Amino acid sequence: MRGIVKQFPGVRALDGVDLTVRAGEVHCLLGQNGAGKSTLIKVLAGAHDVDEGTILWEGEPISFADPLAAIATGVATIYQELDLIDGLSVADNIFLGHELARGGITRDSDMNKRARQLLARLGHPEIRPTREVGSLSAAGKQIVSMARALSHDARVIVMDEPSAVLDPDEVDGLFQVVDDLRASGTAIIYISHRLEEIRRIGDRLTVLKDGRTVATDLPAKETSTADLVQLMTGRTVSSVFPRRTTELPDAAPLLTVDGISRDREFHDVSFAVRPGEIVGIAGLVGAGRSEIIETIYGARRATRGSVTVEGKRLRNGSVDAAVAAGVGLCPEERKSQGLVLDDAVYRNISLASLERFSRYGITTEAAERRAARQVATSVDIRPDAPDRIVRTLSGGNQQKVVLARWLLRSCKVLLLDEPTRGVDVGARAEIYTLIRELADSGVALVIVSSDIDEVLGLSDRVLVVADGHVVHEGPSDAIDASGVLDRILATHDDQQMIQGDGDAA
Amino acid sequence: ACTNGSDDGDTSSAIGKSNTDNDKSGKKVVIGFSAPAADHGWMGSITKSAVAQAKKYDDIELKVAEGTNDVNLQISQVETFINDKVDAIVLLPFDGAAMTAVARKAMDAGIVVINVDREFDSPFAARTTVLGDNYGMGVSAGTYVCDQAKGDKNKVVAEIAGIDSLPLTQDRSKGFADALKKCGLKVNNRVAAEFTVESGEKAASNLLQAAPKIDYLWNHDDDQGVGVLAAIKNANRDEFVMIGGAGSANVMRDIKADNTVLKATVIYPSTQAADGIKLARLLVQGKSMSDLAEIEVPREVKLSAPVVTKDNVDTYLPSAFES
Amino acid sequence: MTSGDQFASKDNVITILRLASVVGVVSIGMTFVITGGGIDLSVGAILALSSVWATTTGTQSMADDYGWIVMVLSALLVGTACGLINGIVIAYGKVVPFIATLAMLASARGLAEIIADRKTQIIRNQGFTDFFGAEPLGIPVIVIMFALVVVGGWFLLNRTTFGRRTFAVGGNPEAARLAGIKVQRHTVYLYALAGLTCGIAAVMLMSRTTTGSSTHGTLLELDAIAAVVIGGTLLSGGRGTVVGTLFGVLIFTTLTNVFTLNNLSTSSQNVAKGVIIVVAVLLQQRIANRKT
Amino acid sequence: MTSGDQFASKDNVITILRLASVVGVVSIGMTFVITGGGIDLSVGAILALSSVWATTTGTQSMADDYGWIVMVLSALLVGTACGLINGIVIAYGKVVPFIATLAMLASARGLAEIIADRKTQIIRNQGFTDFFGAEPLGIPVIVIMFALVVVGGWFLLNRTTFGRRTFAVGGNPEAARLAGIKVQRHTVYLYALAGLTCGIAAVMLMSRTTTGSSTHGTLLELDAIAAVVIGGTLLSGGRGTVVGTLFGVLIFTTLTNVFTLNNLSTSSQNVAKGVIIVVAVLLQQRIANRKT
Ligand SMILES: Nc1ncnc2c1ncn2[C@@H]1O[C@H](COP(=O)(O)OP(=O)(O)OP(=O)(O)O)[C@@H](O)[C@H]1O
Ligand SMILES: Nc1ncnc2c1ncn2[C@@H]1O[C@H](COP(=O)(O)OP(=O)(O)OP(=O)(O)O)[C@@H](O)[C@H]1O
Ligand SMILES: [Mg+2]
Ligand SMILES: [Mg+2]
Repeated sequence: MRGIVKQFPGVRALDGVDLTVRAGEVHCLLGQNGAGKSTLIKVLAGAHDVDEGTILWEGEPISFADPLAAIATGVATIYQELDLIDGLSVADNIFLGHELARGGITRDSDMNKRARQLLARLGHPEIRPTREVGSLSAAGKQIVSMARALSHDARVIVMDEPSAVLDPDEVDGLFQVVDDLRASGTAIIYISHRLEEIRRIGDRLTVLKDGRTVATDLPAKETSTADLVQLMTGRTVSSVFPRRTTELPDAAPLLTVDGISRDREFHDVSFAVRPGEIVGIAGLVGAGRSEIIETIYGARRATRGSVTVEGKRLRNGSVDAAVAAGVGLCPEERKSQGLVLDDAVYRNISLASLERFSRYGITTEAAERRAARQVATSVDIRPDAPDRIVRTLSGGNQQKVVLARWLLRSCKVLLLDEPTRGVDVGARAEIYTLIRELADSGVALVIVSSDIDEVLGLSDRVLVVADGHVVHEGPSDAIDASGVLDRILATHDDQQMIQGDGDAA
Repeated sequence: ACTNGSDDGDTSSAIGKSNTDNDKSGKKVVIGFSAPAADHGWMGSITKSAVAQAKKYDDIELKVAEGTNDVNLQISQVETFINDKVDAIVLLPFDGAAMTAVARKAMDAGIVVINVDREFDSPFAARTTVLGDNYGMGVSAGTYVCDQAKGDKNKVVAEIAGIDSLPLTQDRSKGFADALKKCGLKVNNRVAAEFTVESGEKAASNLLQAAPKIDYLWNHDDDQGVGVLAAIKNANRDEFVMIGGAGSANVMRDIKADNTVLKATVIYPSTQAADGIKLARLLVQGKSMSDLAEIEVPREVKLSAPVVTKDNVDTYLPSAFES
Repeated sequence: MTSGDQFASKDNVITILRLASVVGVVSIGMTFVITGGGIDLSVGAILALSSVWATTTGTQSMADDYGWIVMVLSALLVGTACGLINGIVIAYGKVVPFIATLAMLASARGLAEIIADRKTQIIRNQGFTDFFGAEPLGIPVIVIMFALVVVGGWFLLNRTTFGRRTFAVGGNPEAARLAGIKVQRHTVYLYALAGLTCGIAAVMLMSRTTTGSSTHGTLLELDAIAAVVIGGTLLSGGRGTVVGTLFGVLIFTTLTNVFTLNNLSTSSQNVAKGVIIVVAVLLQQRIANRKT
Repeated sequence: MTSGDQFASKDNVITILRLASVVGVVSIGMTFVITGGGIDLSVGAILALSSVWATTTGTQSMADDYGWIVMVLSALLVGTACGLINGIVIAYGKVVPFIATLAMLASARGLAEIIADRKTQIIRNQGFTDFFGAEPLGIPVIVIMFALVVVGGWFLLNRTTFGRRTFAVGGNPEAARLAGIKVQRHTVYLYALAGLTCGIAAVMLMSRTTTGSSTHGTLLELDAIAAVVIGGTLLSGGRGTVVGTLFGVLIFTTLTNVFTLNNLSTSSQNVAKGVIIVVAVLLQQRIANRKT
C-alpha cells in the first residue's frame, strides 16, 4: 500500500500511509487510539474507498471496489467491531456471503461440518455450529469471526485487535493458529495494543501516528518498548501501575456484597469494599465476572443474597436504586451497553449526570459542555471535539467515552468492567492514574479485567473467580499472574473430577 | 327525533305504513345482511333501519355481518351466509361489480339475493334490486341550481364530492354536470372529501380559498356537510347558496330554520336496506307486493331523489336520518 | 399554475396554517414517541375518542353548568389516559409499539363509535365555539395553540433533561438503563405525551368542525408519521427534530392546498404527491451531504 | 357463540382460507421485506394498480387473442415493476422505506384511479374466471396458490442463500456488506419480491371479485404488517418466520370470521379485536419466555 489517503468529513484519517506485507510474515500495526489503523485495514478490505494512493498486489496495482472484490482476491479481515449477525447461527455467520450451496439452495449439514472443523482448529470445539450467535459471549463471537476469516483460505488475513476480549489461554490458542498460517505462507496483519503479544508473534512492525507512517519494517522482537512508545505517542510513558501513596483508612465497608447468587451463572459471592479501596476480580472469560458486577449494580436480579451500600440494602434488580445510592457501572460492551452511538460525545459523557447540569429539569448546556470536555481531556479522547458523533470515533476512544461518563459522575462506588479494553498504552497509563486518584479521594472501586497483570497491579485486594465461584481472596501483592492461573486451573480439575464421578455413577 | 334508533325509531316509521295481510306472521325467514363499514351517518342509518325493520317481524331472523369496505372480506361474508344456508341475503355491496360473482353463487345455491344501492353487474346475481338514484341526485341538484340561476350563465358553481374513487360519486357528479349543461352552466371548482366531517371541513377550507366568489355550492353528502358548514363559517363566507345531499335531519332542521347558506338538500333514502329486508321476506314467503296488481315482486325498485327546500321540509323531516 | 398572489395571500397562509394545526400538534407528540424509539398508530383513534367523549350530552350539559373548560379538560384527560395505557402496555407489558398501538387504534375507535352511536355530536356550547373560533390580531386561536405546542415541544426536546433522556432511550435503551435512566417510566411518559397532544388536537378539530365524531382523525397516524419522518426524525429512534417535523407538516399541507387551488383531481394529486415526496427527500439528502 | 360444529365445518374452513389467501400472499412478501430490515406501505396500492392494469380493455382484448395468461402476466409484471421502483429508490436513492413506499402508495393508487377512470373494470374473459374459480378436489385454486406461496416462501427464506442474506441484510447491513454481500442489490430484490406477491394477490382478488379496481386492497398494508409482526417477525429486521406469518394471517382472518358468525356489532368487534391482539401477544411472550 502506497501513499494511502482517506478523508472523513472533518478528519484526515489517513494521510499518506505506506505499508508493505510479505507472504509468510506476521506484520504488526501499532499506533495510538485514532491513529488510523482500523481505517487503513478497512481500505485494504474494500470497505472504504480511498481518496488517494494505490494498493499493489504482487506488484500489480489493484483496486478493491467493495468487500467482495477484496475477499475474492484473497484478503480476509477480522474487524475490530464485531461484525456478526446476531440472528443467524454460528455456521451461517462463518459462511455468510460464500455459503456452501448448490443452485442457491444451502447445504446446511456441509456448512455445519466445516464450521465444526474450523472451530476445533481454533480450539473451541464446544461452540455448536447451530447456536445463534447473539447468545454467545464477546469472546465466543471473536472466535466465530476468526473462523470466518479462516474459512476463506485467504492469502492475507487482517486481525484488528483480536485479543482484546480473549483471556491468556485463548490468546495462546490464537497464536498457535497464527503460527500455522505463517508456516503455510499466509501473510498476517496483526493489530494490538498489547506490546507483549507483538513481541511473541510479530516479525516486523509498522507504527502509525495521526494517519501517517512514522516507522516501518522495524524488527518486532528487537525494538525496545521505550522506543515504540516514543514513536507512537511522541513522548515517554512510564507503564508502571501507580501505587497507593497513603495508608488505606480503616473505615467501615462502603459496599458489602453478601452471598449473592444467580442460577447457573455464579454462586455465593461475598466481599466488602472499604472507601478508597480497589478490589480486582480476576478470572478467565466466561467465569461470570461481568454477571457478578452487573448483579451488584441491579442490572440483573440476584436469586439470593444482598448488596449493601453504606449500610443501606439496595433493592434487588433495580439499577435506579443502585444509581441513587451512588453506584456507577462502566459496562463491558461499549457498543451495546455503553454508548448512544448517534449522539454527541459530550452528551454521552453527561448522560448519567444530567441532574447535575440542570435546574428544574432544564439543562444548562454550557456548564455541561465544560465539565464533559474536562473529563474528555483527562482521558485523552481524540479528536478533542465534544460535538462529534460517537460512532465516528475510533474503538479505543469510544471506550474512553464510556469511562469518562463515570468519571464525571461523582460516585461513591464505581464498578469497572474491562475499563481499558482497546485503549492504547499512553492513555492506559493515564487511566490508571485516574483510577488511583479516585480511590485516594475515597471512592470504593471494583475492577474486572481479562488482563491479569492489570488487575493485580491496580487493586489492593483481588478475588479470583472460576466457574462462578470465588476460589481465592487476598491482598494483590501476595499473588502473581501464574498464581492466579494455578488457582483457576485447580478448580477446573476439581470440576472435571466431579463431573467424571457423576458420569461414572 | 330518534336518538338511538334501536327498536322503534322514526327512521322506520316512514316505511311499512301499509297494513295488509303481508305483515301477518308467516314462515320463518333467515336473512343475512352485509353492508359497507358504517363510517358515516347515512351508512349507519342504512344498517340501523334494516335492523329495526327486521325486528318488526317475529318471523325474521337477521344475521348482520361486520360492515366492511374490503370487498374480499365482504365476499367471504356472503360465502359464510351460503355456508349457513340462509334463506335470503340483503346486500349493499362496497363495490357492486366486485360482489357480482359471489352473489350469483348465492343465487345458484337457491338463496334470494336482494341488491341494495350499488348495482350488480349481472341481472342473474340478484332477484330484486333496490336502488337509490345517484345520477338522479346529481340531476336534481343541478336542476335546482339552474332554476335558481334563472338563465344567468356567469354564475360560479362549486362542488364538493364524496369519496372520489367510488362509482356512486362519479354518477352523482355526472348527473350534476349534465343538468348544469342544459342551462349553460358548468362546475368551476370541484374538490373531493371522504364523507367525514373532518374531510368536509378540510376540503371546503381549501376550496373556499381557491374560489374567492361562489354562487352555488353542491355538497354530495350531509355528513361531510357539517364540516363544510363549519369551514364556511370559519371563512366568514355567505355570498352563495349551498345545496346538500342525502338528507340528514340536521340539514333539514337547518333548512327549516333558514339561517345558514344551506337552502336545500337532495334526498338519498337511507331506508333502502330496510326495503330490501321487507322484500326479502315477501319473496321467501312467496308473497307479492300488496299495493301492486302484479303477482310477483318487481325486479327493480328505483327510489326517487327529491329536492327538499324550506317549502316542503316538513314532509321529509320525520323520515330523515340522524347523522 | 395559480398566480402566486393568491397562494401567498394572507388569507391563504392562514388557511394553510389552520389546516396544518391539527396534524401538526399530533406530529409533535409523534416526534417524541419516534425519537424515543417507538411508534404510535393510535393517534387518530385517540383523537376521535377524545372528541366524542368531550361532546357527549353528559359532558356538554356539565359544560353548560361549569363552563366549556369541562369539555377541554375531558378531551385532554381522555387523550392522556389512552396514551398512558399505550405506554404501560409497551413499557411494562413489553408488547411491541406497533402492535400495542394498533390494538389501541381498533379499541379506541370502536369505543368512540359505541359512545357516539355513530352519530356526529354537534357542539352547542357557544362559549367554546367563540373562544376557539376567535382570531385575535387576525390569527386564529388554533394557530396560536399550534405555535405554542411547537415552541413547547422544541424546548422540551432540546433544552430539558426529559428531552435528553428521550434521545438516549431511543438511541440505545440498554445504555440508557445502565446509565441510571428509568427507561420504562420514561417510555410511559412519552406515550402519555403523545396522547395529550391528541387531546389538544381533538379540541382544535372540535372547534374547527363544531362537532365530535368517531370518524375524526381517520388515517391521521399516517400523515403524522410521514411528516415526522420527512422532517428528518429517524424511525429507528435516537434522532429527532421538532423544527423538521414542523416543516414536514407544512410541506404536506401546502402541497394539498396548492393542488386544490389548481383544481387538480384527487388522483393526479396523489400521483404528484408521491413523486414530489421522493424528489423532496432526495434533494434534502443532497443538500445535507453537501453541508458536511 | 356459534356452535363449534358450524365453525369447524369444511365449508367454513374453506371460506376462511379463501379470505386469508389475498392478505396471506402479500404478508409472505412483507415477511421478506421486514426481515430484510424494511417496510412496505404500498402493497395495497400496488395490488390495486396491478388489478387495474390487468383488466383494462386493452389487456382484456389481448387476452381474448392470446389467452388469459396475458392478464396474469401483466398483473405480475406491474406488481414486480412497482416493487423494483420501491427497491431502487430505497437502496440506491437511500430514501427511508417508510417514505419511499408511502410515496408509492399515493402514486400507484392515483395512477390506478386514472387508468380505471375510477370505474370498476369487469373481467369478461371466461377462461380466467373458470381457471381461478375452479375447485379441484374441493379446494379452491386460490387457496392452492396461497399454499404454494407459503411453501415457496418458507423454502426461500430458510433453505437458500437468498434467505440467509435476507437475515443478514436485515440484522446488520454493515456487517453484511463487509461479508461481501451486495446489500443494495439484495434490497432491490426484496422489494421486487414483495411487488411480485402483490401481483399474485391481485390475480387472486381479480378472480374472487371478477373485477379490477383502484379501490382493491385498501388498507391491506396494515393487515399484512400486523400479521407479520404478530407472527413474530421483528419490525427492526434480522429475524423473521414464514410460518409465524401464516399463523398471524390465520388468527386475524379467523377472528373476523368468528365475529361475522356471532352477530356482533362492528364497534364492539373493534374493541374486542384490540384487546384480543394485546392478550395474544402477551400470552405468546409468556410462552416464549417459559421455553428459554
Ligand atoms: N466513519 C467515520 N467518520 C468520520 N470519522 C471517522 C470514521 N471512522 C473513523 N474516523 C476517524 O478516523 C480516525 C482514525 O480512526 P481509526 O478507527 O482508524 O483508529 P484506530 O487506529 O483503529 O484506533 P483504535 O486503536 O482506537 O481502534 C479517528 O480520528 C476517527 O475518529
Ligand atoms: N447473552 C447471553 N446469553 C447466553 N449466555 C451468555 C450471554 N452472555 C454471557 N453468556 C454466558 O455466560 C457466561 C459468562 O460470560 P461472561 O463473558 O459475561 O463472563 P466474564 O467472566 O465476564 O468474562 P468477560 O470478562 O470476558 O466478559 C459464559 O458462559 C457466556 O457464554
Ligand atoms: Mg481501531
Ligand atoms: Mg465480562
